[in-house]
Amino acid sequence: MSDVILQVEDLHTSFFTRAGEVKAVDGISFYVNEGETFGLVGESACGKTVTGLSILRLLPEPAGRIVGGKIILDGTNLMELSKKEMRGIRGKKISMILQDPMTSLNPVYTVGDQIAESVRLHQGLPDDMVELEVISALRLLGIPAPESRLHDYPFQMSGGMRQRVVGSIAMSCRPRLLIADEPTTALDATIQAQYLALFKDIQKQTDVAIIFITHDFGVVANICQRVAVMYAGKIMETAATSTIFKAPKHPYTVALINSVPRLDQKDDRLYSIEGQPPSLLNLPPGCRFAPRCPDAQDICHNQQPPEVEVGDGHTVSCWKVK
Amino acid sequence: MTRFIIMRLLQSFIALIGISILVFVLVRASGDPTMLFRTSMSTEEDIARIRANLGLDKSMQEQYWIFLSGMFQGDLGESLTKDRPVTEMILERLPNSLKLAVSSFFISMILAFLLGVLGATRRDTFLDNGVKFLAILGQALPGFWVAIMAILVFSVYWQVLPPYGTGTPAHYVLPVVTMAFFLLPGMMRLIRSGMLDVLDSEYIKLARIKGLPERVVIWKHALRNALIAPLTAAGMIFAMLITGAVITENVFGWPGVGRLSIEALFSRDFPVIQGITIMVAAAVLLINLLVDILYAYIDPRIRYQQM
Amino acid sequence: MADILLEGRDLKKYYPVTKGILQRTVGWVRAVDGVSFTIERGKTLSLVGESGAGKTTVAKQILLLEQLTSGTILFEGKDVYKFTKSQLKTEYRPRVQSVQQNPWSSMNPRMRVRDIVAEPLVVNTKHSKEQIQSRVQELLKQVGLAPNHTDYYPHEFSGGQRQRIAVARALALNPSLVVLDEPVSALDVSIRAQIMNLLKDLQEQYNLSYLVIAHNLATVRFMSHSVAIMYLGQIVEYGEAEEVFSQPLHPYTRALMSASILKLPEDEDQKITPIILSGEMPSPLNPPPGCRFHTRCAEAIDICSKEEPELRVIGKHQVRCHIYDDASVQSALSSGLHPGTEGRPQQP
Amino acid sequence: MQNIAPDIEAITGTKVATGIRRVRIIRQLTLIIPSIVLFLLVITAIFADLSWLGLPDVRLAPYDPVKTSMPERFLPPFWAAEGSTAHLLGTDNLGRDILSRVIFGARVSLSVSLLVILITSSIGTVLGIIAGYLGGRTDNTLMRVTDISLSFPAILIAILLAASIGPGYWTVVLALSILGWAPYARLIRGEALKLREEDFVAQARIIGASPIRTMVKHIFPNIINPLIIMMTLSVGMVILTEAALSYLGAGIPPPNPSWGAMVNDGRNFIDTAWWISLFPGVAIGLVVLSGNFLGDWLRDTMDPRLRQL
Repeated sequence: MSDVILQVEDLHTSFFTRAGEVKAVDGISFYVNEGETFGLVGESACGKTVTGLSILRLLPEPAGRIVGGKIILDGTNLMELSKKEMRGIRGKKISMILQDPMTSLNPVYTVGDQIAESVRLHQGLPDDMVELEVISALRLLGIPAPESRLHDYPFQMSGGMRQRVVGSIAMSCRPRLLIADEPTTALDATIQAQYLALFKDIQKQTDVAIIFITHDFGVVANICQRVAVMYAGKIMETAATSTIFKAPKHPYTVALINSVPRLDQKDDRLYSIEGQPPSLLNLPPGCRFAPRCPDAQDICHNQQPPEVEVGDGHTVSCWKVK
Repeated sequence: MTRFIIMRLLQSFIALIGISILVFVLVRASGDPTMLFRTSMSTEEDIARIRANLGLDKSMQEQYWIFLSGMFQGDLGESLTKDRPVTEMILERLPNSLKLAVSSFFISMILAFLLGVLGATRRDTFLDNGVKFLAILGQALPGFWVAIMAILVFSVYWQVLPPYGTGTPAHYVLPVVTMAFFLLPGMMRLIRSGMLDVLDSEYIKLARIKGLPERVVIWKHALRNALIAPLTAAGMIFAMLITGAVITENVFGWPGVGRLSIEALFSRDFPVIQGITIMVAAAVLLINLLVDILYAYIDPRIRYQQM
Repeated sequence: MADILLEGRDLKKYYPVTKGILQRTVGWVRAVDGVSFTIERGKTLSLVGESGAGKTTVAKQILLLEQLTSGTILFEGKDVYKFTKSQLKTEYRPRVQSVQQNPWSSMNPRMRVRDIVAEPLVVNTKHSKEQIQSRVQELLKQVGLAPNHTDYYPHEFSGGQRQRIAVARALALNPSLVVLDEPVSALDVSIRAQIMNLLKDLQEQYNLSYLVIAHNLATVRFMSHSVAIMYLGQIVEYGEAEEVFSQPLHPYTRALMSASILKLPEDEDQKITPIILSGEMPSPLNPPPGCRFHTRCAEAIDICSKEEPELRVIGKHQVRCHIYDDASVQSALSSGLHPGTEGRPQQP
Repeated sequence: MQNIAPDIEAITGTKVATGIRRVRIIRQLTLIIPSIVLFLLVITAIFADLSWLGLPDVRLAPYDPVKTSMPERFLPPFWAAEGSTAHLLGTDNLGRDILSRVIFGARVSLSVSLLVILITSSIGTVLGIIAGYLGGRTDNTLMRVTDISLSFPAILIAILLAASIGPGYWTVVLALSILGWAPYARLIRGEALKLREEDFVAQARIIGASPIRTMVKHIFPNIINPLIIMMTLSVGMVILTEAALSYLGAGIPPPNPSWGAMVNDGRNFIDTAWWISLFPGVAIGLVVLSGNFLGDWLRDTMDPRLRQL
């Protein structure tokens, strides 16, 4: 077991709005090993994006706040750091890639300037060295002719190329942990395949740990070693990727995997989960999935199931699983 | 870039023609144009002179042609009461107006930037609400009334500042402050809303993700993008500037073009008003052109598309 | 011959690229460059491809939202461009409806569901208010919504429910063809399945023809009878869905399948290595000479960069690729991609 | 999905801004007080006197605003030394009761602003929708004209008109309307442009709805919010401009009571009779302030996106 880089313990993040407290993340725990890609998968508004932003403590002030739990990076609890110390971590120890390449880059500055900014900030190199560092970051992400491309403006590049620039910014200071929040959702299938392959070998070269946030099971299968399935602010199941696909225990995981149409076989009807996800304003008392779960008993409806370890690193929160 | 400028110049030229037609028609709208140019004491012989001056005996097109060609040679006609060319009168007063307008513009622009950006970055704090209240108040109280009250307080009670005229720097204080008070709210709102939109964007979040201190995120990343919104309103700011000038100059007896227009109104000196209107129209077109060029400079996307 | 509802013959749509203030045309984006296909009654044809392939542009031509640059659209054998205005209004537009991608923007937020679903009837028929409302109630029931939903506004529904309302609106005039532009790609996984099942049931019940625009191959396989793979404005492979997916011939189809298939790394059987395309999607303003895919194709041979390949019939496929030019056609057929066969985890 | 605020707002249906109690109370106040003030304005304007009912002497105002009485000149407000409760706010240089003139002034301000807003908003909305929806040449030319009108000071047009057709009520209305439609056209055009990209507008074309029906049934209902907000905000703007014109002598001519002209009456006596100018100014400020607060409140509740108004 390589050593653990990030340990999240019982994280609670809420949004205080006029309609009341939205418990976006309601007590989740997981860990990420060095050099490993850990998947956070779930449908929209399940709390996966909020988890990513909570780790970087970048929640929209003043409505969003972390109300509980610990986030331990290499032994230090990020919650105890001051704003200034936390800024030292952002971009240096932990960095993040956002979903939409079209809006992630500042339209009025050249690509080179935006990468150099991180390098100058965190590595304090003299100017001539900074340029070298920027070119090596662009080359790491496989951008052709970096010497000329760094003078381009973002709008002169395609979506795929821009997402590589965002990747270069993230990797420019060789972070320990990279949070990728649906980086390929806005890209076409073949460009996505390129991007995922690129990140697999960047991980081999730099041993960076990656938290990969996505709703696409194809991406999970392709790049993640371990996965946590989230639903309405809680983690339903965490396991190795092959276990999740081959032997899932939680009814929600099973239902999700079965409702994904498969390219390698012809189904005439897809399994579909009835009903709608719960509103985060008034969450059901018991298990969040109970109202839509085919095997729900009354205990499921009024008491939250504990997280049970059912195998090596395989945990499930469901009353059915002993 | 040059083709873009030539094209815009052409459009401005056409617009100027349009405005000159509007003014030309307005003069003749009230039936007997000499009525406008006659004062109560003018004799029959004066009226004949006015008719000749306006060339009313010639055909409509010819009159318009004389009017137009005169306009482009800078000859905006003769003043009735002062017997001097209108252009000369305007140019004589222009420096005073400019001194007042430019100084109050810069003061309010600087203040607007500071308060607008601070207001946007520290939302709903005491400062932000204070700034917002000042903006709303500023836009609500009538400029001329504020000016008079200022005279009441600073000149009548405390006798600290002179209420009228120009000359010593002390004369500048009240007019410039009133003008700034008039311009500040509008500009501040524009900059604040421009900033708020930019601050919601993804690249600002990415800037924070990089670990940049908030000051760099605001003043380097956000501000330049937020500059674009107020720029498009430069035209409106110019209109506010002139409105402010007309009012402030009248309240404080400041001998600028604004005061001239009101004096001309009372002395029924129509050519002067006509001249001022055309000059302002030309300035408006120039401002619009400059804004477009500056716009292209700040936002590279536009610069690349135009070529 | 199968009962063909709609046929596209050599459809072309070029968009002018203008420069500067004078709007001079400096070039053409050949978004759709010679596309032909047929849609059979009661069957689904899918147009698949990545952004820039021109699939949405084809849909716009069928829906007459834009004018074709050249080519003909035959509806039940009649050339649509020869229809008079009133013929269009009575014989074409009511029978060709569409469901769009984004459930949040495909409905007027200021209108109640009652008026949204009724609008096609209000515009095209002279039915009385009561007749229309009873039809609306019936339509809502068919798409699985409760009749009392009629008084609500769109923002009071989830994404999945809104897409059901859009389907009800599309069925209002009993259309023969429904153009589905990425019908489920904006929805969550579990909701997607509900809508796809609904669309299939409605197709069987009303013998509807579908033209589906999608980029997710797995969704396409579930929905379609025949499929056309598009790249940069041209069809590169066209045929029965089962044929194309079990034996993809065109290198781009294989790359697309390899990128979309849900495969665990350890299950990768050694025979087929995953195909990762290099380079980027070329700009449609000046597509590469010869075969448009040659710049990114691993199997490109010399002729590919010189001559544009013909769309050639092989078995039940049509494929536009030079490697099938000569006699080696048979051998090529057998080396197609055979995806893994492992099944799904058992239902609990 | 990336920006969480819309996500959260979609779930809870409320803005993610602070939910703190203090801010909520202030928000309520910015609705209640302005509404009361504007309501009072309408009442005083309508019932200033009942001449429109044929009863000129039945009036809310204590005195006839135009009747002069020299002996009662320069009376200060009642709380001052020589002030008397007969004239609560004192009298001006011609002995006219200031309170009555302020009440009648309300009638002028309200009627001018309503009239101008009706004219300018309808022209602006129609042109805005046509330009935004049809686009192309019509859009370019219209936007060029709008940009120029936006940057041309209305005050100059008023002076020009006052000189050519003489100052007066209708001159002011005309002067404010000639350019007043431009801000509406620009706002509505922006909104129509956005709506044109929405799928439901394409959907309307697919089912064969005519452009006119699409503009009326789909574009117009969706621009009502921004339109109402702008109209509320421009109440203050029009009153301010009318007052300025009347002050300069290019607006409502004496003797009929306009707040702007009243401030001008008191200008020369500012040192001795400050109350002549003070009270009309306060009236203008109060009414315009209420209009702006109401507009801001409407914008925050109806359409937060429109901050830049």
